[in-house]
This record gives sequence, structure tokens and C-alpha cells, in this order.
Amino acid sequence: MAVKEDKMEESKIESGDSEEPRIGVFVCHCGHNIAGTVDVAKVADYARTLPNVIKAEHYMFMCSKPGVQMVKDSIRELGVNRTVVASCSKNQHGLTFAKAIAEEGINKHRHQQVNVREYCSWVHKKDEAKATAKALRLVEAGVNRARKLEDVETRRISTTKAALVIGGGIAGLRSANDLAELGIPVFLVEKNSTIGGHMTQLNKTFPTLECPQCSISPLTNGVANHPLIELYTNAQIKNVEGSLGNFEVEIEINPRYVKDNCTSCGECSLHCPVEVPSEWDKGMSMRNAIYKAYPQAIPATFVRDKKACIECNTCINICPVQAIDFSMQPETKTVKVGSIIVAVGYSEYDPTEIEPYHYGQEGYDDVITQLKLERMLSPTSLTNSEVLRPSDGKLPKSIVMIQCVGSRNDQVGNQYCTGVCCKFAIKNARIVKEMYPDTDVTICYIDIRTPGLNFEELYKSAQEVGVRFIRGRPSEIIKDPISGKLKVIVEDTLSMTPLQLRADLVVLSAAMVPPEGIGPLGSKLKVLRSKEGFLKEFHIKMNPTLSSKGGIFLAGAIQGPKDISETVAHAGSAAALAAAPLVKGYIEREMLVPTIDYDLCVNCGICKTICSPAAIDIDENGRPIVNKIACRSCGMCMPSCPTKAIQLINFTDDQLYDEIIAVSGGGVVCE
Amino acid sequence: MSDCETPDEYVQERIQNIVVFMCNECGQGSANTAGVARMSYDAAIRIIRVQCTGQVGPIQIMEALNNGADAVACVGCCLGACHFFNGNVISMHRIKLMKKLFKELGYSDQFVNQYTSRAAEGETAVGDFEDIIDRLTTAIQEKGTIKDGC
Amino acid sequence: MVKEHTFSFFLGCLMPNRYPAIEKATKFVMEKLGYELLDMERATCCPAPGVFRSFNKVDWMVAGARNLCIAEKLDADILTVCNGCFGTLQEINKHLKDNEEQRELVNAKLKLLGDYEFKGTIDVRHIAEVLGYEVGPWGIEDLITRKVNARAAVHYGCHFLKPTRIREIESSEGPTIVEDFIEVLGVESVRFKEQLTCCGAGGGVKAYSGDTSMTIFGEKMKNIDEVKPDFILDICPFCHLQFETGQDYLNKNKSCNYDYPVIHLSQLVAYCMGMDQEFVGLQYQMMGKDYIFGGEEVKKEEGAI
Amino acid sequence: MSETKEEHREFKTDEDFDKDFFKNIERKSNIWQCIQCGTCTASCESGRWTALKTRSIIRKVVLGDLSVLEDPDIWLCTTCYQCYERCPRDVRPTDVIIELRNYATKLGNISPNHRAVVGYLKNFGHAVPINDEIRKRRVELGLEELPPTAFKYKQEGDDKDLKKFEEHLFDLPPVKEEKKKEEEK
Repeated sequence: MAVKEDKMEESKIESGDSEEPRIGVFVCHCGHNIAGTVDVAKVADYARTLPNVIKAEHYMFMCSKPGVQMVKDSIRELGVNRTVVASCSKNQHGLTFAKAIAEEGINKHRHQQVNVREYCSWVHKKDEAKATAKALRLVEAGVNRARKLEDVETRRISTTKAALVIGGGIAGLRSANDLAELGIPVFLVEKNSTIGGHMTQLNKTFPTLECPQCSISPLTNGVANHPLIELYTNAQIKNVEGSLGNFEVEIEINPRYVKDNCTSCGECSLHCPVEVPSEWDKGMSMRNAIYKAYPQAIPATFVRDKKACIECNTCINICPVQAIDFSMQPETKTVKVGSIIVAVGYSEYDPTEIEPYHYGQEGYDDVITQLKLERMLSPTSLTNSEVLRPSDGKLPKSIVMIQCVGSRNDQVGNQYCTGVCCKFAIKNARIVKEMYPDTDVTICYIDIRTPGLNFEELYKSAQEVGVRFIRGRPSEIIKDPISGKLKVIVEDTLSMTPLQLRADLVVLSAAMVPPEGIGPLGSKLKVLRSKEGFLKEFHIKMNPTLSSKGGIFLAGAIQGPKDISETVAHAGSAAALAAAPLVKGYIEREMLVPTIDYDLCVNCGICKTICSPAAIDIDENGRPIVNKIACRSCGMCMPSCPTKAIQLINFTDDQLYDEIIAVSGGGVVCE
Repeated sequence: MSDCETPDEYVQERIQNIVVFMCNECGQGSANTAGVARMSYDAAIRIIRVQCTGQVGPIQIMEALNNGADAVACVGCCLGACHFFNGNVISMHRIKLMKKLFKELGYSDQFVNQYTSRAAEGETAVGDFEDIIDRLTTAIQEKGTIKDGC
Repeated sequence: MVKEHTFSFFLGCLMPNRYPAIEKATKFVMEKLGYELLDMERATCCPAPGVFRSFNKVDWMVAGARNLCIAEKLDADILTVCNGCFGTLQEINKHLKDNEEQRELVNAKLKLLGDYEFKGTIDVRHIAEVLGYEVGPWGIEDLITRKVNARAAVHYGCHFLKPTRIREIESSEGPTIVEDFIEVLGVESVRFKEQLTCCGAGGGVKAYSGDTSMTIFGEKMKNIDEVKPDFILDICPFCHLQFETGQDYLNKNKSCNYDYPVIHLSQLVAYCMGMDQEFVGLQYQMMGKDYIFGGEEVKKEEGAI
Repeated sequence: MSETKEEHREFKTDEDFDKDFFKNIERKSNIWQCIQCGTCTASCESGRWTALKTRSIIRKVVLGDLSVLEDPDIWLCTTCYQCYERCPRDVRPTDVIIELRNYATKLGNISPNHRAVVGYLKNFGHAVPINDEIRKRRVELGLEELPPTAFKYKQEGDDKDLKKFEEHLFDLPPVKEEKKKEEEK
């Protein structure tokens, strides 16, 4: 089968070589961007002198309609069958011209883009002579390269109609749900025992102050009960193989030690002797070794914390339905999917790093983070939604909130603005102020950032109820060693007065940072990360949901800090993009793959060993065969071949040779 | 001719073109970013686009040097961030070997180098280019150009 | 390679010219600890980081580099007991080591001052850092003959720890190096409000506007007075001076009556290592003249254990 | 009083700022990044009691407002480095203030006390010279009467070091007349 394909290709190549090349060269002025530095006329004239060049023109804007038309005309009128455009980078307009010649019935791989803007005119502004000389070399190189360009067929790859969603937070749930609604089977992997993520920890959501539980439960229930969604809790990704359209993912699922027939009556945790601080409650309350993170938790099945458990077996004996089983073993599942959506969310920044705030140091229990405050306020909190000082459980008379803790701070290495702290600080401030009108609530901010509909209104409403806003970043939180009172030292920059604010409770608006364990996950998925540590999107503006690797998409805060509405939107678009190839059922892929000349091949198999995507197998009679789908067209096999038998189409040794000759051909032409 | 000019010019004279193989991902990306940011580097730098630095073998490098290049460099993605899994590492080892070879033949081992860059940061590319020039300059001052032989 | 267990002892200005007792004590301590202190002949003022740097950074560096060169000739790390000197010399040393063209600039100017060239072969150490980290509480335990059972208000001063990215000793927000050390001397450090703020003397402020300096100091003193320590422990003669003259000033003009003895770390350690009280030199100081160190002798066998 | 009010009402125009004056200031790029968050002023020990407002000083530098060089406040910084430690944008205000003082010195804005200190350095090699009482003390304590510093050698008649200091270091511009008066006030 594969062999036959190869034959077909070779025949193509011959047809490619048979007709002698007629090359059209087009040099772009790009306004003054190129023409300002490079003598385009000279370049065009020189190009005309090169062998096989039928036509060489220069024009103001090649990418403009008339410019593209020039290319098309040259094909129609002069029978040009290979085009070279010397303008901007391949990524920018290479495709424009490739498309154009394709419309004229020429295979788009016969277009050669020469970048004389980014690589020449823009970077050598000072030295026009040198720049022009270089441009000449580059264009000649382009022509040489064009001379032997071959057709590359485009082939369809059928895709696996299933998707994997990593992370059961709002982003993961949203995209899982959307995919399922499109009729795509979804595997949802969540590392915790429950789905819902940070949103379930919140008390109210801005700007409308509604209950997040109420807004998320339909989704959680929907996902949990959706026939097309398979939910794996306590699970993480072990290994990812394959590429765009067809992935194979190993998932490791840790047992809950509680069978699904659990009625979540709660008897077990009632009698469990072990108590440990609840992670979900940010350590504001205790949970048992066998527990349910919170009442509305989904799945409702209880879960046993193996580390904490002392194996007294009380729960086993007490369970009315004998659902508890300590003998459960972790299992590994392998699933085949077409697209992967990463929605692992964020972590709250740990402010201990910023020493002047003394967060987490003993004696400073009353310095907490916003998420803890949310937990206090929330209806399911231990303090039954009263705001109480952790140190003495008293009602704080004065609360100070500090913004930009861990964001906009070069010293801790986070230069970005999290962008949501202002919003939730204002929200919480207003809620607290409304609850306790005679408690004074202060927000110390550098800049209040409330863009978008309803958020400035939220700001206003907070000001109305009497939240005090002070423009200034506190320098430190000091504690009087005698009275034990906390004071926040800050300058009110607007009145230029240094202040010492009495603070019974200090709330730090900590930044959103990449979640723990993103490093290993990233390398398993082989996707790139931004310098802040979030997963890097393909293009910040044009494609913020695709990751650096085809078929893997980002949803929500893993791509960068987001609030809930942004996350939901982002997740939706991720779902749509991920679904596209699966719904369509195929992906079109160019066969930019190596061909093997079996007359030269000595069957040494080195190419197989070096091919990282394992796209080269050895057939029954010991000959290497290229798997055209798995191939990533990296060309790594080429130099490894001792007999030059394996050649990547359009990057063959002699094509490169021609280009090298031209480029390295010394400053001959420049004189 | 060289004796009538300062060593600086002498070297300048001898750095006419440097062939830089840049991978299709970070290498290209960074060079583009550098261009867009209007950074500037020596006009001797000439970029050839390849899929991955792993695609560049001794053949290509030798051809370049043979045909008048004063030096050759490969610029790939950061180690561990290769878009083709490990092309940059393979290339790195390859070039280490070539450096050895050059040494044994009595040439300076600075005529061929491997670099990495980051697509988002043009500085990385420009930095690489500048480093190529610096190394080549010192190499030429010490041992003369590749054309001078040994 | 620089000499082991040898320091070129940089005196500075205030210690030899105002508080010779500290000099005496330091020499006593370092000898007992088996270090050799070399005289840095023809040394000058460091020069003070606040004042002189403000006039001309380059000249400041040159004058500082000159002192460093003297020590380089002795081929031994510099030991200072003063935050100011430490600040200046350590910073200049580090800066010139790292920064090529600055080094050339300074060396060029050094030629004018005589046969000096900065090579960057030595380091600059502060007595508190040497005692706290190199000797350490573990190292001194056997050598002390008395324990002072007292409560001290420890004042670090500014330039010993800050800027942390240059000093690289310890975090400036909650340092414990001195506390940890004096514990073995039976001294308990009492935390007081805004402990780590400046005494108000530095940066040429004391010279420029004494009142400001005193207002800052007044607040400091108030906070110290709240916790009523037995004495104030500092690691810098300039802070020492500020605490001495400052208390006096406040007593005279602000109708306070403070009488807290001010003791430099060297003095305390020296006393604990058996130097007689009169050499500690409290009788020469303005405050707490008649303060007698409490505490008991450490029995030899106890020391042996 | 009223006059000062009038002055306040006046608009400042571009002529009041010299944008290029600070173009060579060290780490310019970082200083220009200041977001005026006020951490420096809040950390400033001196600023609590005086008119010293580190933040506004940085602001003036960014604007190129040269009045900052006449401003006595820059001399009220105790260089305690608290702001330097905490600045979220790594502006290093202490260093900036030192720089400004250098500029101010060039313009001759130095207090007489500071001039005196420089005088001491040049005469005695010390910012704080020794006196007879201390000499006595040193002897009592069993130290040599004079520390082996430049000053000792000067006493012994070999004053080449301090001569060189005199010549080559810290030559300050002459006192401005109006400055004199101000200081008397």
C-alpha cells in the first residue's frame, strides 16, 4: 500500500521536472519599508539576468490586489510555472501568493517567498549598499530554489471523533459540554475528587453578585450526567502520543476507595476519627480522611484520602451499602481522541514571597488572601458567612485590602496585571461593607482597572456604600509588639500623605499564577509555555485558543489570567476549534514528506532510529517506509542518511545546495 | 593589502557573508520579530530557511563554507522546546563533532556554531548574530579566515 | 589567594576618633578568636556612603578603591565594624569587580593618588557577619567566660543588610543573625516597633539638618522606650554616635530622660570573653555611664561541656 | 502669601521642563518605568516627618523638572534603602536620589555643613577628625595614640596622601550667594 503511494509520488516528480522551469520574480517595495533601503529596481534587473527567469518586476505593494493580479497575469500570459516574490516573511504573505498561483492551477508549493523586509531592509536600514547587495543574493537564492520546486499533493487524514478535556473547572466543563452538544464523545480528566474548580469556592461572582454554585451546578450536573461525557476524577495525564487528529492518551486514575453505589449519606465521614484541614476550604475548616469536599460536590460519591487514613476500618463497617473498598487499585486507561483541550486553570499566588506583608508568618494570622475571604463569606463556611479575624474570631472593625500582590511586580517576576483582582476586591469590599456598615473597608490600589460593561458601575456602587479607596501601594504591614495591632503603612499618593492605617484584618489580592504541575503536563503534551509559565497560545490576537501544537487547544486561565465570563467565552471558542476537524471527519494535510530512493537505500535503518515521531517503519523486506501521516516534515532523517537516499520533498540536498551557492556566493555581484 | 589598514578593517573586510540556517519555528520567528522590532545586525548575516536545524547536515555546512561563506551557524529552538521534539539537540551534537573536526584539521572551531532563539523575542536572534560576529572576529584575528587555510 | 584567619582591619573615622573602646574590644575579640588583624596604614575615611557619594560618585569610588588597594597589598580581606564603611567598601568592591569600564575609569584616577591599582582580589567583611556566620554561636560558646543576662534592643542599621541584592547577607525584612549570635551570651533581644527603620543619622542628614535627624531618632527612641530594654545593641559606630548624642539631645530639648547605655556588638562580645568592664569604655560614653553588666561567670567545666 | 497663590495658578509649559537633562542618568529606562505606586514614600522613614516625597522626586525626574535639583528635600534622604528594597518596578530610588545630589552638587547646591565635612576629609583624611580628649582615651585604653591612618602620617610630616586628596578629589563648585542667604534663614 505505502509502496504504491511512493511510486505515485515519484511519477509526479518526473512530471515536475520534465517541463523546463519558467520563473517569474516579483520584488515588492512595501511602500518605503523595502524600497527605502533596498534598490528594488536593481534587484529586479539583476533577477532578469538569471537563468530561467521569464519575467522580473518590482511593484509598490505586491500583496495588494493589482500586485497579486501581476503574478496571476504572468502565469496566464507568459506561462510562468514557478513564482518568486521578494517581500515580507513567509508567514505574512507567503500564503497570499501561494493561494494566488493555486487559483491559476499551479501547485502552491511552486511559490518561493523571499523575505527581503524582516531579514534585510528593516534590519540593515543604515547601510543601503550592503542591504541591496544582500537582497540580490537572497533573490538569486530564491530563484535557484524555485528552479527545482516540485508539486506537493494535499491529502486528507481522517480524524478520531472524540475529544479529551484536561481540567474540570469552569473552562473544562464549558468546553466539554459544548463538545458533547456537538455530538462528540468527551473524556473529562480532573485531578481532584470533584469537578467545578475554583468557581465553587467563591461566595459571589461579579459584577451581578450572583451565587456561583447556582450558576455552575447546572453545568456540573449536566456534564456529570451527559451520555457522551466520560468523567475521570482523581486522574492525571500519564502520556500523550500521536498528532493532530489522532492522539493516544494514557490516563492514570487513582481510586476513590468508594464504589459508585455510595448514597453519600455521610455516615462514614461522621464516624471517621481523622481530621485534616480541607484543601477546598483553603484550610478554613477541617475534613475527615473519608470525605466529600463540599455538600454540592459532584460526583457526590465520597472519597478516601489514603495518606490521611489510619485504616481503622470504621467506615467500612459503618457503610450501610458496603460501598467502601480499600483494596481498589489505581488503573491506567488509554483513550484515542482527535483533539485535546487543556483547561487546568490557575493557582492563587502565594504572598509569603513578599516579606514586608508577613503573610503566613506567625503572629500575622490576620493577613489573609481574597480566596480565604471568599471562603469566609461563603454560605458553606465554618464562620457561617461571617467575616471573623482568624487570630481571635472577633469581628474586624477595619479591613484593609491590598491590590497587586504578586502581579505588576518585577521583584517577584510577575510583570503582568492579573486584571481580575480589582474586580473581586471591589466586589468583596462592597459585600463586607454592606454586611457591616460600621466596619471601615479600605482598598489600597495602584490603578483601579475595571474595564468592560458593568464593572465601572460595580466600582461606583462600592464607592457609594462607603468603601474607602486609597491610591498607593502599602510598603509594609507592621505589628505593634505590645498591643499586637496590625498597621498598614501606605502613602495616599493623591494627597501626598503617608498614612498608618489601623487594620484588624488585611486581605491580599493575590495574583493568578500558573497551576502547580503545569511544567510536567506541558512537556507531556509537548506544548510551549510563555515566560510567565502559562501555556503559550499560537497567536495572542488571532488565535488565542490554539496551543503551539496542532490539535491541542487552551481554554481559560491556563493561557493567561481571566475572569469567569472571559474563561467561558475562551472555552467556548476552544471547543468550537477542537470540534471542527472532528465534525468534518478529516484534516487536509500537505504531503511535505521525505521520499526514499530505493536504488540508493542500503536499508541501514538509521533514518528510523532518528525519526522522533516514529514515522519511518521497516517493511517485511527490510526497507524503510515513510508513514506520511505521522511525519512532521522536520527533515531530520536527511543528514542521517549515509547515501542521500531519503530526501524531504522541496528541501532536497541539491535544492538546498543551489540556495546555499547563491547565498554564500561571496560579495561577487556587489562590486 | 591588509597591512595598509587597521586590524579592525582587516577583519571587517573578511566578514562578508555568514550563512545562518534557521529553523522554521523559533529561528524564523525570532528573526521576523527582530525585523518587526527594527533591530539591526550585520548585513553579512544571510538566513536560509530550513524545517528544523536537525535537517542541516555536515554536507550543507561544508558546501556553504566551500562556496565562500565565512562562517556557518544553525539557529534552532531552545533546548527542550524543539517543535520537532529533538532536532536542535541532534544538530547541537552534530556541530560539536564538526568543531572537533575543525580543531583536528587545525582550523579555528568558531567557523561553525549552534544557537537557540525564542520566537517571541527578537533580541535572542540579534544576540546570536552578534555573538557569531564576535566569535568570528576573534577567530580571524587569531587564526585567519577559513579561506586562509591552516 | 588571600590569607586565612587574617583581616586587614579597617578603622574608619568614628571608631578610632570617637569610640576607641570599640576598637579595643574588636581587637580583643578577634585575637581571642585566633584571627590576626593587620593595620591598614595610610587608610582614610571609607568615604561615607551617604555624604561623599552624594557629592561625586566617581571620586567616592576612587577614594574607596584606594582603601581597598591598601588591603589588597596586605593580601587579606577587609574587616570593618561600621555599616557605613562596610556599605562603601563592599559596594565599591563588588561594583568594580563586576564592571569593567568603571574599573578602568577608577584605576585611571587612582594613579593620581599614588601607586594604586584595583585588582579585585579581596572581599569586605563586617564584624557582625564574621561573628554571626563564620565564627557562629557554636564557635564562641567555649570561649565566653561570662554570660550577660539582659534584654537588649538590637539595632541593625541600614547599610549592613541593604541593598540585599548587593550585600547578599540576609533578608532585610526579618534578620536574625545578631539575635541568634547574642543568645549564647545570655542576651535576649526584645522586638520593638519598627525595629528595622533607620536611626536617622545616615545619608548626610545628620550633618545637613540635625532636627530632621533627631525627629526620626525621637520616634525610634520612643519605640525602644516602650519595651524598656537594659541596653541598646548596635553594630555600627555611626548609629552608636546617633544613639548617644541623640538621647542626650532629646533629654535636653525634648524633655525626655532616656539613659539607655549604647553598646556595640564588639564591646558586648569582648566583655563576655573576659575583657574588664573599664575597657568596655562605658565610662567614656554619654549614656548609661554607670551601667554594670549583670550576669554570672561561666564555670570552666561548664564551658568545657 | 497671595503671590505664592498666584504662582500656583500659573500653568506650567513645556519650557519649564528640560526633557534631555536626565538623559544620561543611570538605569534611565528603569526610572522611566515608575508607576507612581507610592511604595517608596510609604517606606520612607524621613518622609514621614519631612517634605521628602520620593515618589514625586522620581516623577520630577521623569518629567525633567529641574526644580528638583534646587529642592532641599533630596538632602533629607537617609539612604536607608527601604524604598530600594521594596520598589515593585525596581526603580532603585535611593540611587536616583544619590544621582540627583551629584547633579545638584555640580550646580553648587551644597549645604555649608557638607562643605565642612569635605574639608575635614581633605585635611585629616577623616570625616570626623580626632581630638585631644580621644587621644588621651586611646592611651588609657592601651591603644597607640594615633590610629595608623593618613592623618598620623600627616602629623609625622608626610602628607603626600592628603595633598593628593586635596588636589584630585571632591573639588566642589563655589558657594552661590543666594544659596548662602537661604541657609542663613
